Amino acid sequence: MSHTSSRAPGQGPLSKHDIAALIARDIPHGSYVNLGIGQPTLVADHLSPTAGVVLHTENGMLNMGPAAHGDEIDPDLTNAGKVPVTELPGAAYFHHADSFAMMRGGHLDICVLGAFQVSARGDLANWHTGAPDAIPAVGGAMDLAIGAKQVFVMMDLFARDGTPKLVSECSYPLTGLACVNRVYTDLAVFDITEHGVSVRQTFGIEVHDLADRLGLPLLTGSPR
Amino acid sequence: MSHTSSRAPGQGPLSKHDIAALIARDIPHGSYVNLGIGQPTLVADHLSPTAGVVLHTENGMLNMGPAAHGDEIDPDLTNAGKVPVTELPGAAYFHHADSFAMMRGGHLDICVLGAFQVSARGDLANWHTGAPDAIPAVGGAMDLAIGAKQVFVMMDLFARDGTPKLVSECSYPLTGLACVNRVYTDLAVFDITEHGVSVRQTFGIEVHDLADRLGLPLLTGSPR
Amino acid sequence: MTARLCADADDAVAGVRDGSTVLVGGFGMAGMPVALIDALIRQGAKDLTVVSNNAGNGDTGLAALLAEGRVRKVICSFPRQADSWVFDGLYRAGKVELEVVPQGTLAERLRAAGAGIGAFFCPTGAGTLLAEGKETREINGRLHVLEYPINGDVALISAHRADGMGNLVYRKTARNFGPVMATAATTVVVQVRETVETGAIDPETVVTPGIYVDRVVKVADHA
Amino acid sequence: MTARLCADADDAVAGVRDGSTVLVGGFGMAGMPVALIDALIRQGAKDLTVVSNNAGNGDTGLAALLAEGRVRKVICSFPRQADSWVFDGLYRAGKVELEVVPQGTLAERLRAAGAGIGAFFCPTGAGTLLAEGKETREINGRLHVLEYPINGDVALISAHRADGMGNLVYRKTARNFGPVMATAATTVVVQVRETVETGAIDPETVVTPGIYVDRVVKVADHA
Repeated sequence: MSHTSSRAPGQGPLSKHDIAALIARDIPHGSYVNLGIGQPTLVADHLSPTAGVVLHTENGMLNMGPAAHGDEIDPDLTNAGKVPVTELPGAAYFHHADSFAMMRGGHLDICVLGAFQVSARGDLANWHTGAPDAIPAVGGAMDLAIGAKQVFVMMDLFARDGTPKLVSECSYPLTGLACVNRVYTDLAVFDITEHGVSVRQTFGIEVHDLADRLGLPLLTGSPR
Repeated sequence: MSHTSSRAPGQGPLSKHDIAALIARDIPHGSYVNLGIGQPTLVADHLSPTAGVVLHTENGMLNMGPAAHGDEIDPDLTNAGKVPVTELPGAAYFHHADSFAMMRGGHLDICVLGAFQVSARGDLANWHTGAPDAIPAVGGAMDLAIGAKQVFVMMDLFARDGTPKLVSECSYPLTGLACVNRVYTDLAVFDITEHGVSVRQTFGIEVHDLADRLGLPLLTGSPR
Repeated sequence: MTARLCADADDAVAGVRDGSTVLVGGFGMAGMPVALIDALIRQGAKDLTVVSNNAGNGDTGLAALLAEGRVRKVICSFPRQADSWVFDGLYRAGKVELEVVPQGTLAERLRAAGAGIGAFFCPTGAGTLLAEGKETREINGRLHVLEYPINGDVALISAHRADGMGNLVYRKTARNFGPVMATAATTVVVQVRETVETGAIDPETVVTPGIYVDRVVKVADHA
Repeated sequence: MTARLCADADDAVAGVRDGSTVLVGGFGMAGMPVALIDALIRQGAKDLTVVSNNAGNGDTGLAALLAEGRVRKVICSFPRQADSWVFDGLYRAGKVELEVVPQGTLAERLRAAGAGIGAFFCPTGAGTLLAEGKETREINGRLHVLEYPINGDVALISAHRADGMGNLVYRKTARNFGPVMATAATTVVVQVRETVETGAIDPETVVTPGIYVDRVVKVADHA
């Protein structure tokens, strides 16, 4: 598939929900998927029940349903973000070692994660700012980063201070090495390939402008 | 406890059922026990239902009941010797990796095994004669040898050709190193201690005769 | 030895020694053994190493144990949370040690302890800060970190139901760390919502066989 | 990807390639995927490595596959049995390779393959013939052997019941190697006695979640 601009340049960046919808459309029918915690969980809202996508939550469940409301709320049933959720037909429960064995063993098709930074090689930084007074807390981030057949990152392309989050080398402490396959952002979607960063789609920005702002060489054309 | 002779010298060796009964009496109430395959499974016949002993079979079950007969026979329910067995109330089934994790992790109180040879250090040889044309087959022997909190051996003290099976060094290939705690035989019961082989009981033979026939120094008095 | 049914939570946690490593189940509040932690606070053991996914929330449970200065070290995957102020304060004051372990590696190290595995090569965290100082090896072209078991002296876990043998079943995602922690400690203490006669749990559905369980106590469900 | 319900056992084993490593469940006849092995014999793949607890009994099943000269190597814990004459003959004639693995280590190496563990230090077999040539290390005063995962290209297993997602439950000790082998192969093929609607298996009792299962076929029970 060659590079496409889904929106005309100038139409502006995607919202978080637009990005989530885009990711949802790219998940093949019948995939087993983990959406981590935080922003990537928005993807669930855009998955049609007919897509046959099965959600894994690392605290021990397959076929997790939507967030629980009202009487559905059961303190024994939460997602990895500790939010009450529901159970779909065909669900299965298992303990933590089995759940992470499932992940580490490469049985999930896709994992979607947030990120502080992704490098051109696919290194991921999403657990620690490296600030000297920060209390380190990794949770399942490192397991998710190395576990799925494909790791998708969902993030804004630039930090609030304007610095790129897709970089030649991560400056934040790493979560995993060369583990990211695709990066979905407000301005473009990138594949991390063995030849470098390839642009799949842009949203309101031309590729040469993107390359300038990122300070990275960008491939276009056929991703692997 | 000091050395005792349960029968008067000359009363002769114990039968296999006598040995099995002796082992059964020495298993503390509420113990979790694996009886391996073959001769040690006779111990089950001498365990009173009120002894609260829970039998483990390494093919994935706790609280195994007696052999199945007639209509009780279920091809899905066998012991490690592939003999149809029954299920007692409070049973649990689990897969092979969990079953051997239970064993290797030291959760069983006692395992009773047969042996070709046991050394004075507690090395066990029970899986391979070392014959050049033998087809090696280990099954669960090595796992059982190193897994339980206490490993009991049940065997005749002398082979058919009259050679001792309790030896200074095993000549057969080993199953496990320094893993045997106690040896029940037709002529005596021995503890393997850090100081050497200690006689707990004899049956129809004096300790000095036993030491002569074995060609091993034997401790008497208080085992560890 | 078969499991003992305890009179109350205090009876269930009796005898925990100073300096013990205590495994505490739960992921958030799901599966958290609240009654046992409260009893441990009353029991008084100190200089503890606590192994749990988190490091306490609000001012109760693990946070209260921490606040009493009873915990020397925390081994967990995710100490920092919106309401982990007790831990945060002690950590910044240098009053508690912290070992951060990736969540799956934490679960697998507990499993290794229960399964008699001496150590294992794990790809998680290879090349990161959390692998610093650890032995690494490339296996099949992939970098791995050598990880060691975490054994507990005591495990405090919460299950849904126990029978007279100590066989346990859990409920939904409250299962989480309970089954692995039950295999990894010398003394395993379980709070349950209900106890049933031996034989009342289908043997096909037992999650933690009674062999792993030492003490069971039935407590009212605060959920 | 979610599991596919196959028309028959031949459909279920279609595409097995020459040179494949095939994991075969069962302990004795309990859990033996008889219909799938028979289909594999018809399917014709050769130069196979078979991983199973035993090496065939009598003249049917694995023994028949061996007798047809389709197996290059057997990895198992217990090849020698009263009725293993087919294997015995081929082995003595030098026509089949044999790797003997302690039964628990066999199960754990399969689990490691499924769990993404690169290798593990295991006390079983340390100091014995079966550890010769393997890396060893003393950990906490105990000798351990470094063991590597066993990955399958295909797993053939037998379960009791499957739902539409491929979730499986087993029956009694026929569970044995099925759940670990299901995690350890690229393509997992399961014969079941009955299939039920998705939702008909209690999620608390699922033993093998559908994520591990690729193909399901319902076969008549020969038992």
